[in-house]
Amino acid sequence: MIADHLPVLVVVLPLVGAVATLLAGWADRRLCFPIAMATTVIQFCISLVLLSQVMQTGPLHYNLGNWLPPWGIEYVIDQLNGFVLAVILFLCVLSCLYANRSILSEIDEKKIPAFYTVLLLLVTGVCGIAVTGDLFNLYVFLEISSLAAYALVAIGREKRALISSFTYLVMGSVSACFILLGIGHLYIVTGTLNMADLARVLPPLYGSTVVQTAFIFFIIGLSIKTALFPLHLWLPDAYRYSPSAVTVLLSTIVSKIGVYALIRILFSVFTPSFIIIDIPVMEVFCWLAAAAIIGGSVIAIAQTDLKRMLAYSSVSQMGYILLGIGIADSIAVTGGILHILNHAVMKGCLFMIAGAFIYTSGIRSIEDLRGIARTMPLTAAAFVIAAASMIGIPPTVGFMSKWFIALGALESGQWIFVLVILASSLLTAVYFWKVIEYMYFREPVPACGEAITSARDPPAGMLAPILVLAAACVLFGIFVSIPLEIIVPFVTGILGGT
Amino acid sequence: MKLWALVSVLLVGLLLLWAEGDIPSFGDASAPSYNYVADRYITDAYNDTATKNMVTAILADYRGYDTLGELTVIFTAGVVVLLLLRRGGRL
Amino acid sequence: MDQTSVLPVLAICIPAVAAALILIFRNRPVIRESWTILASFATLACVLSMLPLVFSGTEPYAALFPILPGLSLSFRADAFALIFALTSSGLWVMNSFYSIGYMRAHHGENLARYFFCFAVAISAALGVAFSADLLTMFIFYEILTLSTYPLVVHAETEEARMAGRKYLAYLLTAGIFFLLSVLITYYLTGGTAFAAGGILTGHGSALLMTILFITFLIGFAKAAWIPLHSWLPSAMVAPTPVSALLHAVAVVKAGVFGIARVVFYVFGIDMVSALGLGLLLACIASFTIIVASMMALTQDNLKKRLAYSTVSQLSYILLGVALLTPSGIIAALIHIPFHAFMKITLFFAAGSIIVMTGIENISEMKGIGRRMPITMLMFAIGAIGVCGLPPVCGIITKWYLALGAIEAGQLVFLAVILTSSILNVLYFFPIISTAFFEKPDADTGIHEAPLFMLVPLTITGICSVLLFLFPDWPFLNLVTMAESVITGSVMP
Amino acid sequence: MIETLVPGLFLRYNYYMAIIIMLIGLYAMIAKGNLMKKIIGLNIFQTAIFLFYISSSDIIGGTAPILTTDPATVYVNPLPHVLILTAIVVAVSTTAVGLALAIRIYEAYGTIEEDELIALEAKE
Amino acid sequence: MKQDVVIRTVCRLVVPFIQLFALYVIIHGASSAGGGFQGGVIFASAFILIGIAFGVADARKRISEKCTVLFSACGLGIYAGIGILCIVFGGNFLGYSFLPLPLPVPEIRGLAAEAVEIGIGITVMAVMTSLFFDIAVDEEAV
Repeated sequence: MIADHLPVLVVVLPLVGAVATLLAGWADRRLCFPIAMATTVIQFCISLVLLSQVMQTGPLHYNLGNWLPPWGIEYVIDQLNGFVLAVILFLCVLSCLYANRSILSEIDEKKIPAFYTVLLLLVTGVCGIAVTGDLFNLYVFLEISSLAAYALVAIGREKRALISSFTYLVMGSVSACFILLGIGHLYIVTGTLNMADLARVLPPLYGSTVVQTAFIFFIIGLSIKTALFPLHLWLPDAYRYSPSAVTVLLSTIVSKIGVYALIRILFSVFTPSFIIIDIPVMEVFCWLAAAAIIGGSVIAIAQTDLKRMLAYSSVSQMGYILLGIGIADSIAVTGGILHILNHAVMKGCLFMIAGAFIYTSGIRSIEDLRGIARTMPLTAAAFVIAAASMIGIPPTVGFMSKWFIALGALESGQWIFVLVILASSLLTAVYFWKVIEYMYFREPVPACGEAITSARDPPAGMLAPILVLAAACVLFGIFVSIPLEIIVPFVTGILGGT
Repeated sequence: MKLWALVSVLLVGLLLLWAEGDIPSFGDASAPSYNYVADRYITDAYNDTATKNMVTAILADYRGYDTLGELTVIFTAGVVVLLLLRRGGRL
Repeated sequence: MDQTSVLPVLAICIPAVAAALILIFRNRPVIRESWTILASFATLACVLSMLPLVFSGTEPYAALFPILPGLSLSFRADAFALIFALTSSGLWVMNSFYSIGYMRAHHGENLARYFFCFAVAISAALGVAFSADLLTMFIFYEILTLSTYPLVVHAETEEARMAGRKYLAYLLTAGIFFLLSVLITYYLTGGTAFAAGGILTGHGSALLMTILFITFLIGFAKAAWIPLHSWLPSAMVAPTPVSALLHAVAVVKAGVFGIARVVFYVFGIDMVSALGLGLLLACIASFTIIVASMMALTQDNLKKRLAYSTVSQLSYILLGVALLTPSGIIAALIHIPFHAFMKITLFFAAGSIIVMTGIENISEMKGIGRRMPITMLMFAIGAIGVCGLPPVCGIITKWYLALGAIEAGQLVFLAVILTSSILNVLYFFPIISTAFFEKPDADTGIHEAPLFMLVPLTITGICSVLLFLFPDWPFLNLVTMAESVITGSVMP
Repeated sequence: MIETLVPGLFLRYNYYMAIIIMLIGLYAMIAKGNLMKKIIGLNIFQTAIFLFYISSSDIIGGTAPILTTDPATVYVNPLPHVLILTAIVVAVSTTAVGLALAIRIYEAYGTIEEDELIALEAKE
Repeated sequence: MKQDVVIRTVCRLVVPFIQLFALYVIIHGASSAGGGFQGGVIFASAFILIGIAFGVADARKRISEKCTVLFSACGLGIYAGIGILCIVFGGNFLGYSFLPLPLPVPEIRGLAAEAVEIGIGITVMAVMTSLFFDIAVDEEAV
């Protein structure tokens, strides 16, 4: 019986968990972490079950309140949802585990219950976005996740975090408003909010300026959410000043769900024929993504702060995903979707490591990391693996998505993007190698000597997620056919054969 | 900053104006939004839910899940403001 | 004939496993180093065990799981691969002993990292050798780049770091071009598996093929052709065993091996000659041979001089490949092991001198031959070999190369070979004469290096001579087998 | 475009009003340096969108969507009302969080002017 | 302003009526304009009025911090609980018609909607109150 209701339970569970955490935190703060952890773990299991169901029987539909789709709200889970949901919840479990230790040093102890509550609310929002088949419902859950994200950025002790959070809030709200406008325009000309229904009703209206405007609003709105190049200004500060565990969540979960929403709207609400033929926006979109790939990397090279460098690197890497999607060739889209997993794994690992450095030695600056590999060997080794993956050294995951996106660009005859992707690998190598060189091949500077020599690998609770993700960087690279088996049917479904 | 604001505002404005040409006119009863999903709500809401107020019927029943989400939003806001501003007391 | 076999994978895995074990026992030097030695012997045994199979006409083949749709991680131990694999695994045994001796004498630090990276690099070199398709080769090629970087920067001095950066800048950029070439190949043909006679025939215009050929050449910057050579002399800041094995054998040979693979097994002789690309490659190679030899003349630092010599010698191989004639191919392939033996001897000798005296410059080596007679004797053997004089194996290469040039009707290249031989003599003989015939400035109590270093050095020196006397087994046999497959006189 | 705009001006004046308000809000959000004014701009923007939705639901001669006894009654479209009820709550929540942040920023820095904040940050 | 007797007296008089009206709006949401949100906000405005007239500290005595948190969780709990209850009785999430009540289906739905509205009202009231109290700077505290 329960099995039929998993699509909704995966969203309601963290909601209930959030309330429970809040109330439990009243009694005893130590109860919060187990509740949050248990919630995410159960969710992750649910997502795996859902994924296997989808793979066996095709898309799952769930009518909330037993109302049929265009009238009620519908949950739809297909391969893309299932995949994204599983990826996100995998990272949630690890981030939650990581947060247990790392957050203690970064926020006031009495804020811990609220932290876990907001974390679970974030998960609620994100999962809601992932499974919904209704546009307005997507907006509502987008707001839940956004509000939670603003709060998590501001939760730390640094006062600069408040400004970052405010900027994030303003940008996020503009983005939400644009999405709301997009939904409004679509609703006015079609009368429905259900995604599948819209996809059915829209084709005769493709010439309408309203539909095209709606499309542009969706693109702009979600581009802000995913920090596409000229709209990325909120991102570096938000990543830099939030507590480490939060940075991990932002970079792996919040940004990925934005991309998911974009894919969903591009390919499931509007059809590929619309985005490729009827409206030349995608051309611009691809160029912006290419600018993000190069620009993000170039700015990252100039950074002295590790977390900020990783943040700019995120801008660049999100560019890969968006480029893959923007090219709208089946192979490139496969690569783009694959990069959702890959980037989540790599960047999650890297931000966790950056957090571990701060936790054990208090060092944030790249230059001060000299010689830290000697005292934190495992962490440093994980960094090397994740960095190699970011650069795209085979057989890590980063290589695989680059391969697909570049191949897709090649196949659609867009040589310039192939060169962009390859050139960016080099730029990525420049800024990651700088860090590796400092970590391994230099003596500590006197000012930080004490901090470096007394540093140790972080406690198991933090180290375990780092190592799991580092291992995932390699394993998913070698066994890339596992995620591909999920992605390819989806891409084939919307774009035709591969 | 001001210049950028003006440029982006003008761009958005132009986009919106461009779109409004194809929008059904104000108060048009033949608009698609009125005749598809909403139509069913208007005709069946009372039979389905025994609620005279269609807005309530949709809010709490047809699209009740949205409302749950909305409640979660406001709950989130409550917790967040609590988290950000409460200085002394326990949560 | 293919025969599914685990041997090629095993040969790659043994060093990799050893690397892991080295990491686990990182704090116990004796156990750690015995793993290295054990693994080097095991790898050699594994490679040797494939020899009879290959000679009997079966090629051990292994395809692991698919990494990408239609692309498996696949390995094939054909005669061509075994030439390179045998060279690197055989010399690894020598180098393991030498490394231990060198590092002990040098009081090196971070030895666990050193031996770990060494093992990984060997594993990657074997991977490059055995890979049966471009993608697999690319994967191991990149691993080779990364794993040798820590070895270059081992000293952790500013100079070493600069060299390391240069090393990465060149090789990673090259890797990008390699990747681009692999992508284009895959896009054009839908696969990347090597096949004698080429896979690209009929897939694209002449212009595209020319561009692809050039991107491949840039991709194999490990072959150190001019102007993509300058990473190699810089990398000489690495400990000498690293220079010896990696920068004279594994890494650079991976580059030329890759070029040979691509020319013969991706483009195919017919296409390369039809498009005139052989001539292009031959010109690059000739230019490199002459210019690098001249550069070597100007170096006073012994290791740098050897490095430029390596650059020049690698282009012998490229020249042989570019001639596209049977004798040229034989010359190219046979030079892979021969040059390796000679050059490793030279580097071992140079390393011994550095360890025992601290001298790196040739001008300071007056009379050193009297203090370290065996070392310098072996050095002389290596030098004679590189110059192409009997009784060392280098002359065999030159002979075939000259034959190839004549076969191809390109007498210009014959002139190049002769000029280069003269240049070789010019830059090697001063060293020997300085070492043996000049009087030392003062009696500094220098003596021979410890046995751990001296024995490997002697063995490789003697091997260089033996290979002249008995070139057939196994190398020349393998080479002729590979040559007949490539030219198509025997179907595989 | 002109031909469609001029009659459109009368047929769709509701939308044009909403757009003007929207643009005012958006401009305030981007151009104003005071964090409070940014929040106010956000509110104006959001309210204009609500106006946009709500006015789209209107039907000439329609009455509030509450069932009356008269079967001939024309009701306006209830769905945008529901959506906007939700959106209002979202807007309120966003505003509350924004205000809370602004208060915290004021406590931490003593100002809510963006340029002053930037100057303060640069000093540190 | 706190000392102003007129304001305090009027406030004391008006607050019960405001609260009563709020309850009316919540309950009558089904048949006339109104509903949980509107009612909840009106209810909260009563507390806000007290806060303005008597000071935040005083208002806190009427509805404590603990209360607001508990109420907001409680309202959400009612809503989600009803949804889950529907699953327990074999429907989909929020499928009210499956609730085992001895009434015709539309009536059950209407009743459940009413219950849900009450949940909404409680949460909105609690959160709005707490938002105001948190954001308002307490004069005495400063």
